[in-house]
Amino acid sequence: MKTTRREIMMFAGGSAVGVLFTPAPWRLITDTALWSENWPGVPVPARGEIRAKYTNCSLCPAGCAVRARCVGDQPVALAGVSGHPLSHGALCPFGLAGHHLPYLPSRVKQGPVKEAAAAVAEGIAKCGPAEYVVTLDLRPARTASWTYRRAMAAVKNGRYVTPSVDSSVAVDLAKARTVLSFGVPVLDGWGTPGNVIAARPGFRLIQADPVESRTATMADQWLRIRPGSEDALAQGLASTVTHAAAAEASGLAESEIAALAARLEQNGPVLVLGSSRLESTGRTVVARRETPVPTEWHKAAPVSGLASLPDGSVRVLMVDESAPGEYLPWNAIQKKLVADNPVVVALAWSREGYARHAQYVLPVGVYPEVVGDIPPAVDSVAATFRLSVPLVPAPESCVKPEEFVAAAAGLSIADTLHERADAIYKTGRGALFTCADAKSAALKDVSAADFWKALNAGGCWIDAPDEKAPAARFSAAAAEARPVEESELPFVVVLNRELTPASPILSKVYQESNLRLAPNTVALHPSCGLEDGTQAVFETLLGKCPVRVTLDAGVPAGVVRVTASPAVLDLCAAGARAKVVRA
Amino acid sequence: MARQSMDKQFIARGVARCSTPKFLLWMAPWLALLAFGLYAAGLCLVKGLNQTNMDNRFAFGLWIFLDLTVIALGAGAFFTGFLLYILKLDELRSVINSAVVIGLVCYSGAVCVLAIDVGQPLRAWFTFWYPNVHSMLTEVTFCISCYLTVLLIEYLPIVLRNRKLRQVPSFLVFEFELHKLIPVLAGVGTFLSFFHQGSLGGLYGVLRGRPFAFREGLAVWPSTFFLFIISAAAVGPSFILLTTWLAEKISRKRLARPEILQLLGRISGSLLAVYVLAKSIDTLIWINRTSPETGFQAWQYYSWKPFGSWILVAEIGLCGVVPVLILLAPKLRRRTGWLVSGAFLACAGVALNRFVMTVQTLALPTLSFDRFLSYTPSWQETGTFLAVVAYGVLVYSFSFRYFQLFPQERELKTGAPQVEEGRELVGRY
Amino acid sequence: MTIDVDRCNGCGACMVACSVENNVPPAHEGATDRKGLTWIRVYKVDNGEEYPNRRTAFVPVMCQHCGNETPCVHVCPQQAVDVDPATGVVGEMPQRCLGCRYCMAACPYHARYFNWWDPAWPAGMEKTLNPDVSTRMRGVVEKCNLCHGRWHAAKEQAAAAGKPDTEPVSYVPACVEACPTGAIHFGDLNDSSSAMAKEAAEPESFRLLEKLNTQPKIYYRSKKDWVRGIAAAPRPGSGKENGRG
Amino acid sequence: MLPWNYGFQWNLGHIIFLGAFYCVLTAMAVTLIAAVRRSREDLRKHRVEEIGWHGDFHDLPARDRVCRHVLTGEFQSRECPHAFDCRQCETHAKLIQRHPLPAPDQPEEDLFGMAFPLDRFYHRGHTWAHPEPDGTVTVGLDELGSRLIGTPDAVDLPQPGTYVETNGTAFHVRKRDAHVRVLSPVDGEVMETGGSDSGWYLKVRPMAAGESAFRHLLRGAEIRPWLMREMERLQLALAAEGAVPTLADGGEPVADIAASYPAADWDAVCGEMFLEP
Repeated sequence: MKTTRREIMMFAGGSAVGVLFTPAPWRLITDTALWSENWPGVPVPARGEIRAKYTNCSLCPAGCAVRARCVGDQPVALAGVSGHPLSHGALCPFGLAGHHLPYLPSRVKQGPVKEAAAAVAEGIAKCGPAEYVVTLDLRPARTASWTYRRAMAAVKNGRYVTPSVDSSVAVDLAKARTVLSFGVPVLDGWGTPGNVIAARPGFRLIQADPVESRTATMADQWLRIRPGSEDALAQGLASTVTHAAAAEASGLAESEIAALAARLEQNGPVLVLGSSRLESTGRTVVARRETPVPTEWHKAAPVSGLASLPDGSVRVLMVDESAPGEYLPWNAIQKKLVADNPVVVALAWSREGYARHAQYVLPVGVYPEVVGDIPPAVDSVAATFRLSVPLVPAPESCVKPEEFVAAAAGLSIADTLHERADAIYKTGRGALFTCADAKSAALKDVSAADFWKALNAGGCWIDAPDEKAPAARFSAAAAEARPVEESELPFVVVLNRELTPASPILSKVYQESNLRLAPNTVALHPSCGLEDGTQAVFETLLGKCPVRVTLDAGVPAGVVRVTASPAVLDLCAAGARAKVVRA
Repeated sequence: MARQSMDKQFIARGVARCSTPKFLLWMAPWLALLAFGLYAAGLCLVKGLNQTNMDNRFAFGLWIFLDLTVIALGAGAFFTGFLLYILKLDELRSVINSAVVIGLVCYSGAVCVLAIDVGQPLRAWFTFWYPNVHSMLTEVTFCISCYLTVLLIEYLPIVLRNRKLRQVPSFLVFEFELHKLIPVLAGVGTFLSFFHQGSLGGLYGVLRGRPFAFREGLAVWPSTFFLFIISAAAVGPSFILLTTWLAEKISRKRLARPEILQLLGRISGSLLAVYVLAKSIDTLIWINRTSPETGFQAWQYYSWKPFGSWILVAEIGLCGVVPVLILLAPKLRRRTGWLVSGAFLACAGVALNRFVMTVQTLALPTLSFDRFLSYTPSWQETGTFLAVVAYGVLVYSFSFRYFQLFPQERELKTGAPQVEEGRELVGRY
Repeated sequence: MTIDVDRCNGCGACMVACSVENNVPPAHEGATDRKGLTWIRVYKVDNGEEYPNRRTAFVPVMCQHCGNETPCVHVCPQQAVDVDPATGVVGEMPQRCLGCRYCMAACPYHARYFNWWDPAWPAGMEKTLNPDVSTRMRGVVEKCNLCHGRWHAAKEQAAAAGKPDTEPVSYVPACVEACPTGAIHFGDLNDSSSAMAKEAAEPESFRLLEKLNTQPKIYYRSKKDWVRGIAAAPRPGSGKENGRG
Repeated sequence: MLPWNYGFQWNLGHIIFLGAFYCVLTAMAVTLIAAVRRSREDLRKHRVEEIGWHGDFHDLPARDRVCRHVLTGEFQSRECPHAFDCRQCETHAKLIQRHPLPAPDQPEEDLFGMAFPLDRFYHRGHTWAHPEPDGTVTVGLDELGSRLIGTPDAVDLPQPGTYVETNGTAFHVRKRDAHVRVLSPVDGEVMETGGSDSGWYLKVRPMAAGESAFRHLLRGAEIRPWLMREMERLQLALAAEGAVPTLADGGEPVADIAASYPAADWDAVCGEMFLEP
């Protein structure tokens, strides 16, 4: 039988209509919905048992207590531990996203461990009489720091160097009635944020700041001084120079300074905070007791500053960057290195620090991968001991800095943290705070084992208040700013402390809103002649780096506010002069 | 040669059309433009809307503005149909085909751009599946898609009337029967158009969060709903007038009687008059009541440069009152130059109105710490828009060449006015 | 919810915590403050004066959960936005969203954000996603839903504890939990005995663009007059931007 | 959208909105379906030719649609309401009752040197029908028609046995670029086919016999005014094609007009004269 075209068409049409009465097409419609509802490439969060873990944030010296919400063993969210005696449940934006750090694109993952060890060994071997083997520790007073000191004591010409020499001075915010801060970000990451916030109602904050920093915004009084005139103002207030001179230097009115001086007289105790000084009237700055250490550790190298080393004398340099701390500009370090191939080993998890300069970059674990203790913050009067407990395992390739240094020095170390915990326990002083139940118990009432267990569950030992702690004052040499011709470098640098590198999610405050000043970004007064968002080059006598320009009426003309990322700190210190030119 | 004669068989008898190569030459640049635009649009579809310069504050950009404008101009299709088939204004028969094609071009173009403008085009049908009947956009989506179908059906007879296709018996009879039923579709189309032109206005009138656009109104419809209907109906004929004039200029032929064009002008003018009046009243109410009630002083909208109050003057005065005067003055209307410029001003005015409604609304700050934003479309956006223009020109040129867009064209070929001729012949015997 | 502007020091903890809680991806390198995804965004606002009269404050702005003729709900063509009658929270269904962005045009608080890019996390970081919140795809609008995930979890707990479904559950959104200064409070406005209702009623409480009569459920509080002034319409423009958005 | 979809409620808004929507859909669907069904009906009833002619007739310029009684001056102006099929036209019936055509005085009209034998009936599409004694009807192109075509390049005649209908296509002729369908003057079955040389094209057995079968055709005294008018139209057509009209003075059209206007769009001219727009 032959089928005509007509028949075929009719069949096709008929079947088309017929199909409409089957579930198939409607099923397909809903399916297209499903496809478009789960767009390809969109990750699906892993499910699992939800539990809470506790640790202490080691990203900055504050060491806030952290409650981690974990799916299985993977932390998915961090929060403060409410009722904590030190951090009072607060956590800063960087701490809140700390669990992202292990996945940073800029992370160091592999490193020539054996070669580095060999090179160090060789360096130590041929280390001349006037040459030194140096360990640079950015976060002193840790147990690891003790290991370094012991190691450096063990090797010939060993030196232990830290950025800030004296870490035993603490400020007592609770006692202060007036706080005069010279550009210190009191309300913006200084000390222990939770503690500062808790103490805030108790004191009047006077912020002497060249720019409208977040602290200046929230201060009771903001003195917009000329950048670099902190010392002048301080001396003016201390009447070591005349008010007129101070006014002249700082750009404030003479009467203003007089009034301020008077106010400081009346509203004591006064706490004076400066990048290079801590002063006080009354006992708001005290010498803190050292967190106990095993007696056998006392055979350790002294803590010295970089200045104490003669130029061209460092044969071997090992830098521990695992715990972020104060960054020393590379040019300062470079001066100290010997001319003929020095050995520089950076133990770092990020490529952004000394890794840029070292010959050997060895990967180390990052918070919250590694265990380590956190020394007491500057605003903690009592000695403390708390551990940053690993929440996720560190990659196989990572080395433990203290073990590397100890091995290099031929020092055999056991579980140093546990040893120190025992040493603390022996003193029987102070109390133990446990996070899970947010309770404190006298150390006497807990067993050594429980103490150790509690510490490994994010617990915190706090020393008993030390009644006869002597009032102290701390003063370091102010960073000397070179005099430079205004014309060539028009801007004065004001540094903005941000924790770098930080989680990519910080783009919310850096990139997707200009709430904070992002790394590699400079803030200038709208009158600077550059447009918001232009790509520019930030240039000082020491070099240049690319930056993005953002305009901020809170920054006075003639000042450039720049975030203190290692790249920037290599170029300038606060008060240095710089210029910003369109790229 | 063979191809050309083949091509010739598709061209209506007795109308002169340029040679095939010349025609292709004319189409080529537009095809190129179309290709470029499609590439741009493809980028937006594949890589996503990050290709555009729109952002969270400027959620709508060039595309929405042009969609609104294009659809307003395309309103000629429904309105002419309405006048011809419902009000039996028979003179318009000589431009209806052209009007339908323009309508089709405008609407299909707009719909395509909308499909690119949404973030998830695959879900376009959600609007039909889970409609929120309170949303003006739902109304727009439903009406536009329906009306586009109507236009396609109306376009069918024009195609089937082609000389060659007509030789296929089934086409012939289908065209004949369908043409008899067109008035029904014209009715439906009118209904749909009235509504979606309105809801396009409603889109903005209901934005209580945007005091610059927010208007009070009747029942569920803000005043912009009605303003958009009137303005669309007003410029529709003007746009047909413009395109016809352009086609005449480009093809160097007389396509429709001058009386027809003048008639279009008159219709346009009188509706525009109504619109300008309504618009002025609405604006006054808005300045003095609606806006202050929401805490916004109307004058402050115009304190953000470059959107000074000149924009209001231009919209109502220059592009409103002036064309009304031109189009309603018989003397001026009879002069092609005036007629055309009047029509052009009218179109420009409505375009400006749509611009203000879309772009200025979004540019103005609402929160006290907002910034006043500016926005320049990316080349991908512009390209996509150009694609629509090119597409329009192509479809129109094609239809003009092969289909009878202007039935009068053949009679007008001999300069003599035909009917009178017939009369005097009669007289002779 | 009430936000004490005087306490906010603009640290941005709420923004970070919000993104972590709700699986909001980090910015694409092309993103700016106009193409970002910040369900809660802290604006720095000033009183427009120069030093020494210059005053600055930080104002966190998230979806204001309008209670009256919620602008976005009425415009959405496909019911992807709705108000939960029980909680009064304005919810968003990204899976339903077509990406027409009409709701963004409708929102006077710019609290709605569009996914201009495919969401992307650095390799491995997707392990840290919150299992209670599904991620969104490119081309849809999203916004604050007062941590619907947490609300849902609280609901389930309540159900497990055998509480009736009608009973309101108590939970805290991520931003409230994260705020180190405790500037953000969260509670039940309808329960007139609650601290929340009391705070909202105080004279120092205000709502943004109150005259629009959208009846937001987010109350701001400040003792400073100039701060309370930001609730009003913009200052007449001199063309230059006022405040850094 | 549908009662079982998300968010559907039986409230006024939904009912009005969706009601309107579904009405619109139905209206469109019904229109389309109706059109399709009716056209299938037409195809079945073989109304193609008729519809085609109707279409053509309506596309003709107004001046070409005038009633035959306008030609004879009985009306000032009147448009033929029956598409040149006077058999169903009462007006025509009345008119020819009132004053029948005068009997022709000579056997054939000679107009512009063209012979129009008066024993034939003429169709306005320039064909004639001649009833033969054997009851068949011969159909051919009239003088003007054949001169327009001259010697055709091709003639496409229907097969014997096929049916032709009044105002339907009788046959196709091609001359130069002109493709013309020639309208049939009568209904009937094709018996034989001739050609341009044989003087006639078709021999048809008519459906209906007698005078009424030819009522719609021109005859006798009508021919002259009609032809005068045709010449006018021819002039206009030629003028429209930019050819210089040479007949203004009533000069005779040559045997092959096409040949003398090589430049003219002959397709347009023939379309005009053979009533095919």
